[in-house]
Amino acid sequence: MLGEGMLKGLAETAKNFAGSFVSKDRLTTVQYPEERAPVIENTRDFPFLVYDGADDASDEAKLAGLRCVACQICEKECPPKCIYIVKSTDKKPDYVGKPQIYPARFDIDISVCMSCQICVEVCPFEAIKMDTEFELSTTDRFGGLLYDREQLARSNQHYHKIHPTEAAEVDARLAEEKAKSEAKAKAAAEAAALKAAAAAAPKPVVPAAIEQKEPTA
Amino acid sequence: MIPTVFGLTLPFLIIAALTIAGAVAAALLRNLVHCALSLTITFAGLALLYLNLEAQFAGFVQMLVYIGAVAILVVFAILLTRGAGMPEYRSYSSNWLLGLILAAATFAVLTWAVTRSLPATAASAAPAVTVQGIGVSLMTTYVMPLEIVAILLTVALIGAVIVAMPESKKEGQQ
Amino acid sequence: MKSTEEILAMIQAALPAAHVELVLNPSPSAQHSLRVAPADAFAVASFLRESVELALDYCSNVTGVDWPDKEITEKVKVTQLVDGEEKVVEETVKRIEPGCLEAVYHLYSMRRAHEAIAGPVVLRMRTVNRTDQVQLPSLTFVWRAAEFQEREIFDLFGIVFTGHPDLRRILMWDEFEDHPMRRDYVDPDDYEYEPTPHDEVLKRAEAQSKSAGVTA
Amino acid sequence: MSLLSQLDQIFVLLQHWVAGFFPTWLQPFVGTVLAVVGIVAAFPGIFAVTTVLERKGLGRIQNRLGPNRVGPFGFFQPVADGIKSLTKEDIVPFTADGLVHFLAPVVLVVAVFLGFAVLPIGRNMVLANMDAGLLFFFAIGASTELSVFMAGWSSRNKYSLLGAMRAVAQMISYEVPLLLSATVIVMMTGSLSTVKIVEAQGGFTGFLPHWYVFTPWGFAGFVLFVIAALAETNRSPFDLPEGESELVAGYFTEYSGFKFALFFLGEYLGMFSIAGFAITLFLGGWGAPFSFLGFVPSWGWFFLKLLGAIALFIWLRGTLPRLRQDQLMNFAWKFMLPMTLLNLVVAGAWRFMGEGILRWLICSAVLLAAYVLLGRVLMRHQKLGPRSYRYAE
Amino acid sequence: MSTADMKVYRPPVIDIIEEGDELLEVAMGPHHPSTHGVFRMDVALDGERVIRLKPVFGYLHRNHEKIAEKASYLAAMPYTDRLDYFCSLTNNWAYALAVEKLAGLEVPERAEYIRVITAELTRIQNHASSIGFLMQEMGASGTPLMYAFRERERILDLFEELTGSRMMCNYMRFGGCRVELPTGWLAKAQTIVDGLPKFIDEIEALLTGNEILMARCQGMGILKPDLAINAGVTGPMLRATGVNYDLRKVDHYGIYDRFKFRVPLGDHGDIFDRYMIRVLEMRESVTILHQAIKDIPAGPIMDPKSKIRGFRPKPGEAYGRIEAPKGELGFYLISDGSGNPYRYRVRPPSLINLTILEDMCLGHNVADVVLIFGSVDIVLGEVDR
Amino acid sequence: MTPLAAFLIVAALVFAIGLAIALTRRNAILVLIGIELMLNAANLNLIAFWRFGPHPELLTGMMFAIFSISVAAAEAAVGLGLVIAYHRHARTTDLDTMTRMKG
Repeated sequence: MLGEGMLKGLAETAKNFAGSFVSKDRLTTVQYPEERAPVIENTRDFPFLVYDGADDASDEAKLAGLRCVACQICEKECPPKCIYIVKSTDKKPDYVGKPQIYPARFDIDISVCMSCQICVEVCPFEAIKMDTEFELSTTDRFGGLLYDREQLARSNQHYHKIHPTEAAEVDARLAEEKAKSEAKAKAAAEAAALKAAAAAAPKPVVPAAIEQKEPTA
Repeated sequence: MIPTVFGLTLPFLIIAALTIAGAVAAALLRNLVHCALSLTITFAGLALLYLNLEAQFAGFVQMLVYIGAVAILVVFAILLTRGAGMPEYRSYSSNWLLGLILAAATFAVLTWAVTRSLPATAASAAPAVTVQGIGVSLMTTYVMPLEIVAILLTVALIGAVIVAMPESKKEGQQ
Repeated sequence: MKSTEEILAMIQAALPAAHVELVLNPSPSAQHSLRVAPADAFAVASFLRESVELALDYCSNVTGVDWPDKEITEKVKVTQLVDGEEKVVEETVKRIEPGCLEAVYHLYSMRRAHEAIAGPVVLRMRTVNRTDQVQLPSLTFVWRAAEFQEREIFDLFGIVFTGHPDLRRILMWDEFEDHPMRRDYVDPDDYEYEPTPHDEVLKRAEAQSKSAGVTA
Repeated sequence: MSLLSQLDQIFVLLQHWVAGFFPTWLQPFVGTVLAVVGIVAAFPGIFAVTTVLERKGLGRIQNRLGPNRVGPFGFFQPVADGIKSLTKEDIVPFTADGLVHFLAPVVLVVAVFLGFAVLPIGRNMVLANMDAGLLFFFAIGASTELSVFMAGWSSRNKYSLLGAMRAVAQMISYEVPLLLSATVIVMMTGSLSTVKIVEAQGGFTGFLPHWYVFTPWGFAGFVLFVIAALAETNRSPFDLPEGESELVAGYFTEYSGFKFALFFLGEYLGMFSIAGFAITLFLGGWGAPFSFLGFVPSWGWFFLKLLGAIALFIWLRGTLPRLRQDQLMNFAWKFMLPMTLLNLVVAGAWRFMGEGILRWLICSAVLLAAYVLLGRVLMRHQKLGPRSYRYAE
Repeated sequence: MSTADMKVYRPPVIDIIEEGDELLEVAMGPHHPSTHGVFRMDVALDGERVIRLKPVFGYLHRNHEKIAEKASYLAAMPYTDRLDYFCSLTNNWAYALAVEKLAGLEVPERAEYIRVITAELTRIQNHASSIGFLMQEMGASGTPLMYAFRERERILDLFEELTGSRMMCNYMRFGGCRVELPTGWLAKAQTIVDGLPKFIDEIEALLTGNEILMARCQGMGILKPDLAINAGVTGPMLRATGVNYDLRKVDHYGIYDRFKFRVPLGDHGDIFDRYMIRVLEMRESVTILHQAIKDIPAGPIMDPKSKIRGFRPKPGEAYGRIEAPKGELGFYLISDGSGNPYRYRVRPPSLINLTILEDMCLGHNVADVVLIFGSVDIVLGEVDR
Repeated sequence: MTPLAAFLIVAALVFAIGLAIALTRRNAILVLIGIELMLNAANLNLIAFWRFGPHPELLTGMMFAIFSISVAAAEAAVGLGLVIAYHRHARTTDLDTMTRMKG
């Protein structure tokens, strides 16, 4: 009570002072541009759109491979309403080959986005995922952080790179779905064929869709 | 070595001018804090004059007591009485003219006396005044005044505290 | 802990003149509430707080709810003179059920907290209508906890609590005019500029600087 | 003259050598100017280094790295800071008292620099070997209060004014124990001259020096002096006048740019000068700590000790929270003042008790008992103490 | 029952200041360094003594309640992170709890354990940083704060690994949690929890015995239990006054009944008690964490009845509350059967704990006001919503 | 070397200004300031006479000045205390309105 409390405190700070030279564990600061904190797999920052295809695909290929079908659920659920989607008027086949609407326009205003991951959760098509890229500063306050389809598109490989466990699960699920839908299509085709055979063979129409389908990455 | 004007050394002239200027400013300025601050200039000038007169100890004491204590006390008093910053509504007393005349007359008389009575004596060689010497004489020749001053200071301290103490007890009794 | 019905019975026994009714809550939470007539609210609230058995000394949450005017479309059979003869005609009538503002108080007991699992006792009061100066009695003197929350309701819903010691806007600035939590609130066109007290401050500063010295 | 003693006197010789180029009647003047230039160059230099060291030291205490971007290990940080503060806009509040607002930092820096005049930095290295040197230092120190008041009052800011009032009250209160704790040394040395005080501590018993801090009254005086010095320089835990959590920045809230830098400089220089005096009075000034280390130049010892004192100040700053105004005053008047007065008595007794272990024991016991008693009474009076807590299952 | 004899806890009435009284009116804030954000206190001082203090809020007001009423139930969840941005996980829990009451959802056992673990970690990091901020207010140049943040950093790393974000976790869902624990997470959490007592010892060695801290904190800003109850003060502030009211013990929400822990109570209700209660609560949280990490069962983490998309509870209302680190955090929801809450109300502990700020500060120094305010432990995101 | 008369004239001037302040200003604190100035002028005279007197080694004048400084400090403290005490009652430091002696 007569200063020994203060002396104890001084001893504690002295210990920390010396300790900061000895143990690296004490210094929690990271010297940012040179050093970086280890990447944690679950980290989320801003959303991107997954496309199936090569990493360095052309813009057209990227857009063609987008899994998004412009269902606008994420747009509706997005808490800060930073997603803007325009549906296409035509359809193109998705990865299982079903003809789907695609987004004619898909903008995310990253400056408004609050990284909540709700778009990812509500997306039934595994088309939007969270990136880990955080160095996004630009000099343009309004336009610079408004990302369009091309800027948002990242390959499935990229997704595998940043969230390996999750991506593997997603791929497995998609493969299963695809297998299911293929089986279904096959069954349908067979049924149609049977039907056609029964109806004295008019040409089958349905399998055309299957032929058109693109290989998944 | 040191340049002189009218037979007065330049440092003396500068210091004297500073001292007088500070005093005049204290008399003329309307803002009380400005008055107090210019007063410190006067005090500092006087301390320097003491040093000029080779009274080192007295000069430092002047600095310590007047700049360090009295000036601060004055400033505090001004702040506590809400005088700070408020230009006085009428800063001069109703019979200011009389006061001024009196002061001028005093100055005239004093100057007349000084110029008339004093022969132009030159100072003798500077005496070796050590602090030890001052201490010794304080404890020998001047021990009685020292004690009286000590008592006076103590009484003044207690008196000032009592005078300035808020009268909380009295209010409590009421 | 007593059920809401029992509490109602207790209130009616103690304050027979008070108008209190039970409002049932159909959701699984089954937190039923008591609607009190504003005139009796203070007496009922004081009773709830002071009653030894209930000891509802802690007002956890105070909030407002806006129930806007509801337009109800009904089909009513009306006898009408059609072509000189009386007929029963079905007619759609639009009736406007007047809306109201409601203040909701969630009460708990701290003194008797550990005796049983206590659901909240919910006390509600309704205003007559939802025009601008609707009034409810303030319960701040029963529960200090209501002080800021009633101010907030005043600010966001526009209920004037009579008897509140310091009823000012709390979240919006003093010059703001509307009540943003009302359901018919419309965002102002230009919310970049709103008058602030700062103009006045500037004016005062200017006036001050004109006089030669300024008070510290 | 041996090389070592030449090294010891290198600055003095340098001064004589440069002054030798001038006519004889100008030499004393030139010598003084050179010494002043030396002080005016050296201490701001130390100030610059200290700011980095302080930030780095605090950083290490707080498990951070501290500044490390500008230059090697961040040691050019003060250069960057200096450029920044020089190029910053100099804001004078609209309603401020312009002249006083401008003069305040200038007065502070000038007054603080004057204090170095009587500080013996090394053997034969003192600007003015005045007979009343210590008195001069305290007289000059008293005038810094005025600049603080000027700054706070002229800003026309309530925080500034509160900070200035606090600062002045605090400085006046702690001047008393500061003076009284230094008086012990004057009593023992019989001189107010700083040079004589250092020389009086020059001897060695065995290899231990005769520093005053190694006596009971000297140690108590040193501790009291350091506490009062912390308060006088507004350092933590007595940094109330500029306590940023209460008064934003206290009396220099409304200062920016160069004037702010001047205040900053003035504060640190004040710290150096007062630390320098603590060293001079209690730690043997420029004397070596052990007899066998006498070969190191005297100024080297002085600066080493100064560095140590600064490190102590930084350490305290990194650890202790701040006192409150009334507690600060209570501490000054109810603890510091009685202790310093008692210390005076003890020192007097020491003088007349003759040699021997007995005086050590008695003096230490008296001081310790008074400390414990006073501390206990004060703590009990304020109902302070450790507490126990109950739990509900 | 007559109301005449009822004890009334009146807010302090502004005295009519006499002409010529030397009052110094200071606006502390909104950009004062010690107001924890943009908060203002209009203080009238007599010398340095406070004779009036009016808190002013709303600088951070964004009408969270209105936003949530316009969004779906799920979309309100990330906004709750931003209420008290130090404790997003407990905010999530309180909201999820209210919705679960409203919709009658059951939470699987494993999810309950995860909730307890994250909530107690949140409590520790909140209390540690609040002590750090308090010391910062006291002028300890940031050392305790930095130690607290060093530890907080480790806990935030855990949160990031689990939820993907350090502060805006958005982790709990109605009827469970969003994602399963990553592999190895529990082991990592265990090592961090094992290190926590050492950290608390360090903080205590640095602070508890410090005479300056005692002088500053003991007997300052005393709050009486009666007033505290009446003013709805909750959390460590209430328990420092000696009222035994911890919702974990009172409401038995979640699975807190299964853990053995004690509720520390203070006797004086001053700043020092608030500080010590926080320290002791951290120690209790560590014991809860040890038990929870040991006992956590395997199983699902979501109620199968709950839906992510198109969640529409039946009409009705519910009030759910939990013991958040700062006090009782409640959510009051009214559903009209649509996908958005009809009424969504947050009962912010920070705001209501400020009700008695003036009562505590009157007669004290400016310096004490800063401390008393710091000891309340508020976050402006929650006060202003 | 500066002659004695110069010091004495400076002292006389300071004294006169102090007197003028004391007599013409209305504020009680300023009047105290004026009195301080007069005291200082006297001190200057004392020291000047000591320095130019026949026996400077006897320290008489300087001692007188030092005592005078200490007494002046006491005077200032008490005087300002009185002013503050009066101000607390009457809320004024204006000498023209200071007419009551009772609190």
